[in-house]
Amino acid sequence: MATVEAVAGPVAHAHHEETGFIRRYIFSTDHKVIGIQFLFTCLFFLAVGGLLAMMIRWQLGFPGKPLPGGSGLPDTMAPQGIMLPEFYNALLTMHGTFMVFFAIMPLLVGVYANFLIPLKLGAPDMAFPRLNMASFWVFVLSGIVMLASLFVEGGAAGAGWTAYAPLSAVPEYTGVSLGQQLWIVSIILFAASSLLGSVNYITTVINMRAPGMTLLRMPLSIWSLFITAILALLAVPILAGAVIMLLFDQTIGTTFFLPEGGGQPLLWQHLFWFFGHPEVYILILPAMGIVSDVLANGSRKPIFGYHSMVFAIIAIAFLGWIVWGHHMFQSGMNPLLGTSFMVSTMAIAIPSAIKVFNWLGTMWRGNIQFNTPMLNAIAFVAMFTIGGLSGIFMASNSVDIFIHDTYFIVAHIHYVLFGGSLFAIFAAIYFWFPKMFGRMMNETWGKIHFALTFVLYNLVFFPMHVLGMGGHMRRIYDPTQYDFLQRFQGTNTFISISAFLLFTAQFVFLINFLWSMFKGKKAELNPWRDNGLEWTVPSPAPHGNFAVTPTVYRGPYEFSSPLVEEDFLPQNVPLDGERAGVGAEG
Amino acid sequence: MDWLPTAASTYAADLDRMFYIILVITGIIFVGVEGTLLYFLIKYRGRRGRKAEYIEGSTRAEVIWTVTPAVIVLGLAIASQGVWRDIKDPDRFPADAIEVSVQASQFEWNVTYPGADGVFGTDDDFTRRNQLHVPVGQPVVVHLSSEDVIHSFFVPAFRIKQDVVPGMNGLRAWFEATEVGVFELACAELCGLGHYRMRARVFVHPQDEYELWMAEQS
Amino acid sequence: MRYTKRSDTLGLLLALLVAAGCGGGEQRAAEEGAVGGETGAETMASVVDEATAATVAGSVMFVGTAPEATMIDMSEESVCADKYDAPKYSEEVVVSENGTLASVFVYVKEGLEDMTFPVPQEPVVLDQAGCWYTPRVFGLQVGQEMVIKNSDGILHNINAKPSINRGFNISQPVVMETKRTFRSPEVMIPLECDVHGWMQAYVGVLDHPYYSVTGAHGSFSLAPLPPGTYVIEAWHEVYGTQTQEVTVGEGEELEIAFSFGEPSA
Amino acid sequence: MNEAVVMSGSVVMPGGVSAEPGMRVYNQKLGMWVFLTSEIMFFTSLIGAYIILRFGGGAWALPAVPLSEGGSPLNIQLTALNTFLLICSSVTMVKAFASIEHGDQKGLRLFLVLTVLLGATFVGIQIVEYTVLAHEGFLPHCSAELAAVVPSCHLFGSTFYTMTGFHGLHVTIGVLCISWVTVKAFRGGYSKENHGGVEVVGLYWHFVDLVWIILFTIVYLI
Amino acid sequence: MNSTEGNLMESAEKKKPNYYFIWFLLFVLTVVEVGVAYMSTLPRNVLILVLLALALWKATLVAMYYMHLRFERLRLILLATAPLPLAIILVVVVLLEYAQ
Repeated sequence: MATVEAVAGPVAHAHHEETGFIRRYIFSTDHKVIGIQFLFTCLFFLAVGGLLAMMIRWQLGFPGKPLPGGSGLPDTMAPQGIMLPEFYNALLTMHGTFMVFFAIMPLLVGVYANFLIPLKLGAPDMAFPRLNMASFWVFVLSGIVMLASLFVEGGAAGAGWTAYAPLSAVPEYTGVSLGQQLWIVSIILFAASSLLGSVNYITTVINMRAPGMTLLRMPLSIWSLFITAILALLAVPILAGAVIMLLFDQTIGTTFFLPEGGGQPLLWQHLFWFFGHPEVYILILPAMGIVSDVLANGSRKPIFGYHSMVFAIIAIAFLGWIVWGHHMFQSGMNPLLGTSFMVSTMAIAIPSAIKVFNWLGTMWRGNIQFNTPMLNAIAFVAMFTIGGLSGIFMASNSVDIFIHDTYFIVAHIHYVLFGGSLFAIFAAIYFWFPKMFGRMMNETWGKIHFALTFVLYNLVFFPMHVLGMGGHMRRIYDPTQYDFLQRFQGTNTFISISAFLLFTAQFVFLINFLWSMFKGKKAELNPWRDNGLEWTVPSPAPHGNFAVTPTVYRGPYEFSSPLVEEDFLPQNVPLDGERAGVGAEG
Repeated sequence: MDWLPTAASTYAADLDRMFYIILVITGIIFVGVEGTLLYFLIKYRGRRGRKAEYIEGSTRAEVIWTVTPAVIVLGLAIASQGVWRDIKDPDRFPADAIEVSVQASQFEWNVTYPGADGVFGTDDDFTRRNQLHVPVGQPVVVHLSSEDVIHSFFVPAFRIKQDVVPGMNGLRAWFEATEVGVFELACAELCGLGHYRMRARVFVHPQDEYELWMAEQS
Repeated sequence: MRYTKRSDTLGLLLALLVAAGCGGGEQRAAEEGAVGGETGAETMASVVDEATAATVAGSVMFVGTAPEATMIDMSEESVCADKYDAPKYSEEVVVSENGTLASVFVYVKEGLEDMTFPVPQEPVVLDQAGCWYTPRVFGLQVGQEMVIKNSDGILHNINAKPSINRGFNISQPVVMETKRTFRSPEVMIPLECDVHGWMQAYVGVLDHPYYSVTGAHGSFSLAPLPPGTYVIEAWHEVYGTQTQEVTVGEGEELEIAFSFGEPSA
Repeated sequence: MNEAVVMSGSVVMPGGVSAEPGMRVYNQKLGMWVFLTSEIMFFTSLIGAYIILRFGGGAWALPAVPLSEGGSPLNIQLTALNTFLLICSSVTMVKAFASIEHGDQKGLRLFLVLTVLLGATFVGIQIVEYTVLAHEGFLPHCSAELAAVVPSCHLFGSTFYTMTGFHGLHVTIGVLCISWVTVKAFRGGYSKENHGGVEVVGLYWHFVDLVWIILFTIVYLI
Repeated sequence: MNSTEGNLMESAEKKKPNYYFIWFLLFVLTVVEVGVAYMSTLPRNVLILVLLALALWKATLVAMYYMHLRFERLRLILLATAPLPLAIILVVVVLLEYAQ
């Protein structure tokens, strides 16, 4: 311990200049402040997305019953509180959009890429702090536009978050015109924000690493965020281009996706999923990285097979570009292509398996600490396994014929994005909260929140597999319309009730979060006894991060190293005979 | 297990078998992984003063758990491929099939029958709305077309699903019913506010009854 | 289609401004359904002197043999099928025994340009019962409320496809009512239910009250008309339109006749 | 951070330590390259859509065939001139960079001004081109008369205006940026040691030129 | 530090190409392109190939000399060209799809 203190040294605010509240907390260029701004914004959008989901679940659990408090909604949404099908479509569209673009993705990339990259690499800030700030404010703007689209005449976009043309391209087909256009505008703004972010992250990781921080000494969280940034950098512009064409089809009469003008509806799907599948990995890779860090720390053991973990991240990222067709098996695409896409898709199971087994390997013979971050990280491994395995059903093109567009898919994506990404996000929030706010989150309430979430979450989403196996189509407003789905109404109601409870349980987190910000136990320098550079600066980390640029001597996972008697060995602590750059490769 | 709906077409059984094969394999892996996880959590739970073993990895182990999944998924891919081609490969469509044409539009399925002469475009064609009548034990090829947006032709009992894309000619799907009865045809691709009501009934008749029905239509 | 698209692009820009100060959209959504109230209503309504008012009345004859109605198969929708004890037949062409044609929309097309009329307060009710629109053909004044009722309790959607007015496509999943108005005169606006392909209605929107739909006896009457010269048009969903120019003096009661029919083979 | 260091490429951290060697170019330049890769993907979506719609679809209006016979309505001569202008602007841009590399301020200013002028002219000519085409009825949604003679006219219009339009937008932005750099140059903002701005904006400008080279060939000539 | 400084400067000091020559080359190629485009005697697919080849040649010239890729380190070149395979994958696969 002593050594660590010595290195950290006294808190010297090298770059700290006295600035006004606005420059400091609103239009700040400090990557940490921006990260925290992202955190609050995204948690808000997460809540919005959750609320929309609750309304969806109400309709499915109790079809045709007036929504509690729904009478407050305008007649264009829910007259006398009874949801209209077009409003239901808007709900599912907006739920997907908010969760994917405004909650999960920015929660991982916006928050943790911003907060962690400079801190973990020993940089004073991002390469382009002003661009970084711009990225956040453009994101806020796009979020506002998306929110506004819920209230405009004709209602919000109702063509699903995948906005399949021609449904999304011709106002006459949905009765929605302005809502869909605002959706597109918002996505374009989002793309701009994401682009600014990615350029920043990539440049910073390549150019701003502290001496000794070789690529193969970077924590897996940074590796995954780096790869993710590359994916976003190259995938999101494809979406931008696609939605621009969609916007033109809507407004100035182009016919990219409209058969009556010679266009190709499938072209939209190709473009969308060529972006969409890398996007899926944008949503899960950072979670994997974060979980790797937390698991190693919680097991007090080096990550099992660091190099193959890095390789797996890169492999998944690359394979992500050549599998988009598996979203289109039933789309009328050439069946022979279906085959090749199945093979490449199946291939992704391999690096994914490597990661899961390596996580197990990390815990093997460890000294596992059951703190809240660790619990959430373990849940990630457990849930991601389910999500990954259920993915194999869809990868098999023949089985997909039946389960495509059923609740089996819904279950799968939620096991990956909620059971996967969201648990990782919780882990991250609990883990880095002290570095963000200088206080610990309350462990007891954290564990209560975890237990409730974990149980209820499974009660909500596991039964969806069964619905899917029964052929229950997704995105339908009222399953009771079909005889063959009658038997599932009980299940649907059960899912809905569990969902309401799950939603309620999140207030535990909310309260814990807010309470701990002001009243939480003061955090010391390195509460989790971790090796990362971020733990060598005070909590909360000061402006400019490091008083003295640290020198890195080893990888980030030197837990329980035989060389020292503590069970951790920070990256910046030199041992006898170690000079910068010649430490043992991590 | 009656998790899957009734299987009433020739290839439904193959598809279900494929499903259950994957279910068993993934089930085993699931139990294995989660079991190990639990075991580790208990066995290696943190204790004061104890230090974890310093292990950075094991190439042998990693090779093993790289190759095993690879082999499994490769096997699955090959197995799945056969069923896929039987159902979707246009070259493998049954030759002597009854042909009907289905025009999808918001929010209805219009089924056109070629009539007595079995040729489309002649004046003995007739169209029935949201009713697909087919004989049992005879392959049927459905020509799919859409007037407006993308719909999806989904008959759960037959395990057939095929998107219907506007402007895309020559979209076809085939099935051979093995059970007499009435089944449901659903739209599986979000197609607008009436999507959830875009359903039709598939009447599978015994041969004679089917001929009778055809006769009284024209 | 072009029209809607242009207006949308403008709307888009507008909404972007709105978006900046969020929530502004709420009112826009709330106004929905109450729009059009302003058109014509406020301006001074011209007075028609009952004493001197004239009447144009008459009937619409049908010549030739009426095409036979096709039976509608509602078996898929038991809720509706059960409402009929006899099978339901299509009603495009309904010829009464006295040889007149029903569901013809007769209205004053020209001659009232320089007059304005108050917007009736009582709404016109369009009922959907037994998967059928009643009335199938009807008139409505600009700004006058149209109450769309769903008496079946199963999903109906009302897809209005005007060429001048703003179209709408709304749904009614349960027993409920929705109100709509139109902003500008248009004859005729087709209304369809996409869930039940056979459901079809037509509404004629005018900025004056001089319209009439022929019933079972094929007769119509436009009154009280101020004396003057008018172009009267008769519209039928199958046989199209016919016009006649008429001049009516003070208190005159003019009888005119239209006749539609199958082109004599 | 101070520009001299910027040019040297190795990023200097607080306390004068130089960072772990990365791409060995200064942040702004690396950032621009990263940004350009994203731009490549953006144009891929637009140009890709064009290629797919054209070569995956039906007949297409060919150049060097009179419009009346269903040929391409595009004016190749005019655009060839425009292409030439853009190429010239590229060489002036790179000369501007070369001059300041040797500390030649006058050369820098001269060539920057030339670049701005050439770029602006390109945009101007493109506007003229658009107006003429629109007058002929060649729009994102072709006029009925034109659609009758020109095969898949609507698709042609859609793709043409989207691709060239967004390229034009990029040129316009480029012109603005270069004007800003020019102003800075006249204020003596650049020197032999420190001219990152010129190089970075140059990279963007050459990229825009490069995209046009591709567009000109596949949209106008093929 | 100095060593890095050295390599970095050296890239700048590398003898630069004759920009005017490149410009002339681009100009000539453009003229040739337009000429070829008007030669309707050539079979279409050959014509297309020739034009594409010329366009790529021009593009490469710009990238290599005006954008100085030729004088950059390999890693920067890799970074700059990384998206190209993806672009090709997208277009080729989808075209295959329509070639069914």
